[in-house]
Amino acid sequence: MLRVEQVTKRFGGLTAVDHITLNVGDTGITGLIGPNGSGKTTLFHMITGFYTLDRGRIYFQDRCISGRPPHTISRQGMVRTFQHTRVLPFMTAMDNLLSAAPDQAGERLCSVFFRPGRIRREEEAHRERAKEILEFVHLTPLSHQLAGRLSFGQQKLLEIGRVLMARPRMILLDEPTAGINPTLIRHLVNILRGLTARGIRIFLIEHNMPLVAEICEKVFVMDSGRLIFSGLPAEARQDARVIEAYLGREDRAA
Amino acid sequence: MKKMIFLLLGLGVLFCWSPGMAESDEITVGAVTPLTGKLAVYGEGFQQAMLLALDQVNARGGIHGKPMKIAFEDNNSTSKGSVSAIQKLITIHKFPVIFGPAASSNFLAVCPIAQQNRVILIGAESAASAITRCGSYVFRVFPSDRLQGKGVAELALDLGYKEVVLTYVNNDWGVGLADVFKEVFLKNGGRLLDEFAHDEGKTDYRSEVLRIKKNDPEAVVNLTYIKEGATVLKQAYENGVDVQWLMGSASKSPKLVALAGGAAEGVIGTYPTFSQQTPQYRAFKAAWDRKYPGKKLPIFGEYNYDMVKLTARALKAAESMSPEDIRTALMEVSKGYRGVTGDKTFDANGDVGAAYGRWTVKQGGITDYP
Amino acid sequence: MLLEVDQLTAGYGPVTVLHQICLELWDHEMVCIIGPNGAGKSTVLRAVSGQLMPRAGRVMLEGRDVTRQGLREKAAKGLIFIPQGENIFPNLTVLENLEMAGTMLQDKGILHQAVERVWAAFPMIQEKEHDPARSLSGGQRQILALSRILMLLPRVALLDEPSLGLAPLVVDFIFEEIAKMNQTGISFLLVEQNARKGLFVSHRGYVLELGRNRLTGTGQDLLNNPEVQRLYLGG
Amino acid sequence: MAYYAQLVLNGVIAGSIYALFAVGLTLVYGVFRFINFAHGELIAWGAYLVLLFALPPISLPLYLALIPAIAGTVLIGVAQDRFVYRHLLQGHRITLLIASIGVSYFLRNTLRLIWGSDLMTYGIRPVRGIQFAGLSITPTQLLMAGTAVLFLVILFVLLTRTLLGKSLRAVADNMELAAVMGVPMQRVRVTVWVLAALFAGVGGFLLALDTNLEPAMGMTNMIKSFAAVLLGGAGNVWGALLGGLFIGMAENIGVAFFSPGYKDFISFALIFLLLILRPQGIFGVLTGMR
Amino acid sequence: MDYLLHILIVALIYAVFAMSLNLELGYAGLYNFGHVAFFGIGAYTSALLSLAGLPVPLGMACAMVAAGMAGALLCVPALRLTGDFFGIATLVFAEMVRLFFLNERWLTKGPMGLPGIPRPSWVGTGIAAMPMFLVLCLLLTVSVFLLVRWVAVSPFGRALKVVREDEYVAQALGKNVFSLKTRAVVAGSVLAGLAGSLWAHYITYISPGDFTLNETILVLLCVVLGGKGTNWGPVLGAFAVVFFQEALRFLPIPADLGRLIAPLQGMVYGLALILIMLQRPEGVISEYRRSRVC
Repeated sequence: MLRVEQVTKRFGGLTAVDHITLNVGDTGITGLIGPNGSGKTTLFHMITGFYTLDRGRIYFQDRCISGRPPHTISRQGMVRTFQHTRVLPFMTAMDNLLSAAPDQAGERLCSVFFRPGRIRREEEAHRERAKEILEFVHLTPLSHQLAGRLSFGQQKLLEIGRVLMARPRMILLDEPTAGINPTLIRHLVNILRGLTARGIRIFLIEHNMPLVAEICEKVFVMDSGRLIFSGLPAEARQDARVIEAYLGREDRAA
Repeated sequence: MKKMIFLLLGLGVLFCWSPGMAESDEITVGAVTPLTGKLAVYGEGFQQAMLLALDQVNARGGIHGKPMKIAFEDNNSTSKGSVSAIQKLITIHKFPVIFGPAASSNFLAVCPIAQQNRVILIGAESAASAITRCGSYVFRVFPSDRLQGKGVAELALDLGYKEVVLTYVNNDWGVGLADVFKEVFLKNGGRLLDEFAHDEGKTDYRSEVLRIKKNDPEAVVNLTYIKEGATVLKQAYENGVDVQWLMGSASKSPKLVALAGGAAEGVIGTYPTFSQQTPQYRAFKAAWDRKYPGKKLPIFGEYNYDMVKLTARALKAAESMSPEDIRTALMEVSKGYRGVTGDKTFDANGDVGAAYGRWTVKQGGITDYP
Repeated sequence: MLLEVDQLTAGYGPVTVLHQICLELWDHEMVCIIGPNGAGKSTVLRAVSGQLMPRAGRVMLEGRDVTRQGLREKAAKGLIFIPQGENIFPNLTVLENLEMAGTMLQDKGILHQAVERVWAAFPMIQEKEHDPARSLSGGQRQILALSRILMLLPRVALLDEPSLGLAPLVVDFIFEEIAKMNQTGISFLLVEQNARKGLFVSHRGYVLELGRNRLTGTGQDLLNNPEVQRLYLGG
Repeated sequence: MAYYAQLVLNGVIAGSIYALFAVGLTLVYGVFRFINFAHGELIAWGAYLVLLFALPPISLPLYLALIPAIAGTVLIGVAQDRFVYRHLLQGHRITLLIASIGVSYFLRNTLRLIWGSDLMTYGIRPVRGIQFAGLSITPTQLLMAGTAVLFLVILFVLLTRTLLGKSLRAVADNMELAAVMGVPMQRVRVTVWVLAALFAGVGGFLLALDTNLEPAMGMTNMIKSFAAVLLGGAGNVWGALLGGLFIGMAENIGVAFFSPGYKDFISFALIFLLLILRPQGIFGVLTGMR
Repeated sequence: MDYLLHILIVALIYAVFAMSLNLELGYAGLYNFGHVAFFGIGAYTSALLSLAGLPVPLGMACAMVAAGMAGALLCVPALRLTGDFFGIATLVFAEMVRLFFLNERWLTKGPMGLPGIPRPSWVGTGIAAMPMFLVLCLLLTVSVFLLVRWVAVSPFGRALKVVREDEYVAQALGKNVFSLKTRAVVAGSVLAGLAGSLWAHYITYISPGDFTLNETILVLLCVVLGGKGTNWGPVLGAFAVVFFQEALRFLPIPADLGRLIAPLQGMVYGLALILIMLQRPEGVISEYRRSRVC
């Protein structure tokens, strides 16, 4: 579904992402792991169009998306979250969701004035969907609360709900479990599983290794901007290069 | 929110409580005067001259025994402020006569309002020729630009300057005057080496001065205000531009010399003149010195003085305090009226004629040019 | 005991990152904090150094409570913090960077001596004395950042990920230098992602997981502990 | 030819004053990351305070009046920070900008309240310019250029030779790290305001000495200095110097080709173009301060 | 009574002006400090066209179109800037527009200004026109108010808020940020053009001096005082500011102290801006008040 080919990004003298080639989406949940500063988030930024590429191409559903602005990539069905939760704090949870509905006629100023009926119907439908999603992420009682007043974990859920609202084919999650408690993590895992059951592909950056091992069918491991491993999570644990990337080199340390 | 409501209420109370309403035992006229903003420099002088005339009117028994008063309303030197001010004077106080604001742009903004409300508007220092067409309720005791522009052109030609550089302040007064000057000057065989406007209120005119210097003229016609004029003169002097400066009436002020110092020496200008030998002028000067000892005569002070005196005369002569009657009386009493600034007979458009005199700066003082 | 961290709780905004962390650091000791990403390692150093005010718990330096003291006060008492990543001033020259590092030294003479110490230890950055620090290589930048320890000669240095973004050979060099400084009597509390490396040079180690103490022990013990590997890689 | 040379010379001198103002703007921007709209009012206050101390009842000679006047300007600069900006630094930069517009409006009108809107002057007699190779320059202009150079040199020495100056650059470079290293932040921020106000005050005095005083004198000059700041790259002191010179020359030479009514238009258009062509360059803060 | 009508008309025109700025500043988070430029463009377009003999309503429509086009023109370069730099660029743009009015005498008569701008024929002329003009202003203000509110609660308004709150999120959610902002600025400019043309036809005389930075500050004050991002805020702010200005006329101030009023007024405005920023950056009416209750 998502193909990344020979992608490179440099910041000054530092090569943050170095000739990465990977293929995501033939399985439900794919993980991207690696130590701090290995270029995972940079890669995400490039896939979603927030960073330009120095080299390489990216294909999504066999269409080249590299060089496209973020909003067109998002409209093609690849929606992301951010490393630090970014809900819209001064809008209600409901509005947070509604604003994510894709391709709204009401966002064109002309239709606001000239096709009010259609917009009302459309809004109605979005509202219904938003209610379902709120139910799905267990936020229904908070739908009219300002998003900024939700707890950290609730904001995470809201963010995932917002991504869902956009009717994605693939979602990119940047550290979805960072900073939330174990109960909520279980809840989140269930939600993610539910999504894959609906056929939505998930590509996530995650540091919680047991979790990655549990839910990911495939992982990519990055270190210093390079792809050092791709395969099953269980294999990754055995892989010398991965261990080295995480723990340091055996020969020097022993 | 509560605070806001209180604030609004407070404002409302202030608003409804309007002091100085015209009471029957005194006769009040309104005045829109630039007490703030960029023309405030002149506004205070206008006000003092008007108050001087008022004192004299009241000392002689006012209007049929009732004292005359002037209600000053500030216009912040803007047209917007002028409109607000005159609206207040007309509709709250219902004054039949209003002295209009200085600067033609402000005057032009208010004159349709006065005309439509049938309230008499009198200007003491607005020169734009467009004012002539303002309407039957609009008068001015100051001569139109047409006369002054012609005057400067004649001055230049009389002094033998056929080729000059023309510069003028980039506002209504400067542009209007410059247009008339150009018309007359060119028609009579003059030639402009260069012509450009300079911005109002700047402090650095060096590049403009250099532009003058480049053309190396014998004379420069500089139609501008005091501040701008003084700065241009000073910076021209510093840059070694030695030309004959020809200026208009708006620069004729001791303040020009104070600001420009020696650089103002030798400037020749025109101004709508009136003899300073007349008894009217001497009386005015003496009265001024008594009331404001040590203060120099303000620019256009005489016109403001005349305006008030003439108005008082008309109020006395009017059959009633309705604007129509006052208007008739005004036309009547102005016939052959000789004020400090000469003959103030209104023509059909409410304009007055004028003789133009010439002034010059000599040894740090402003005197008549022989 | 030189430094004792007792039941430290800290976080940012609504998020609590550290939950009742306890640490000890003895004289001349080098202690390494390891743990997977998001374990709160850097936050420990921020909270101990005074950059981040802890919500609860105590920080004791040489038996005195310094929990509520700021960076400057703690630095004056001999506890300094070297943050990770952008830890030099790129537009200042190398020398000026050192002067800033020694900004707490009141006396010009002492400052001069301190700079001399750095030059003696790291001649390679002396060569670039008057170049802007942005022209240094990654390893040189890290050395420049570490020079602060040499200048101030503190009792305790808190060091956050000195190996971040460096090539393996350079990492070895940096750790050698840290070990040398340790031998002169400076105690180190080190946060390291490169667990083997960190534990190898350290006397003892603490393993954090999700903001809580998980394991502790000597470097060797932890290195051989399968639990550590599990923490990092799951399974 | 001499005409254009003279325009360039005048431009250079006007530009050196713009540079003085631009340095202050750039310092504040470099450390606090906001555009202090009220910088112009420091310029005007500097000039007017000299007048206050030079006129009766105090009647100090100009050069002596300068001392308390500059002290007063510095006080205003520090007070701006103390009473307004400090409380807003945590918030949005726009809040700061609006607040600084408010401060600017407040200070300018206070000036009007005290001295009126009228043009004022120190009453220096006009002197013939010194003629040199067909160029003319007045002693005041010489003094302006000289003072500007002197102050910029002093700034250079301060920023590169003193610990305080280096701390200032360090804070501009990386505020968090500077705090970790124990750089006295309070002293640095006060220093920034003192320097900004000092340069604005001295520049304002020179400007008034050369021309006249009026309440809006700071406003127009501040906008032009901002053009200089952008031209040189925000935060770059030497860039600000070059930018100031360029703006000064551009608007002076422009008069030869355009109507003088468009004099300000030239620098405004330049700002507009620069903002649009180099929006990235704006963030090159304090680079090349050496 | 006409005086009260006058104040009401001015306040209504300012309310339209403030609402147009609020569309950009409150909803889209664009700090346009040069909004007076569009007010001026509207005023001049309408005045010039109706002086040339075009019916007034047609002139007003053209004014809105012209202001909108100018807004679009400004967007192309300026929207690449963020936050305060956008503010400075717009501020500079407004000054450039004013200098254009001042210097292009063939078109605008420069500093002479344009006198005798006609009022709509059905409104009538002279003193009788005032109540009718008030009705016109009231009608337009109410329509603009409803229009802005309609837009604000529409998905378009919601999308603008997303852009204001977090541009990155907006992009990640498939919003074309540039296009949304452009539409906000164009819509704001069109309404500012309407306010400007109303102004021109009301005052019947305009000159470049009417469109300075002071006007921008005044309308900015209206918006932030009333409460940005709210429907009623700008209207309330406009009325408060206009009434405050006029109320000053009634203070019994001795004639020789008269020159102190304008600076004092300016000081109050400046201080108001500072205090609002310090104490209540969201203005008198808070956008979030209602949600805070629940």
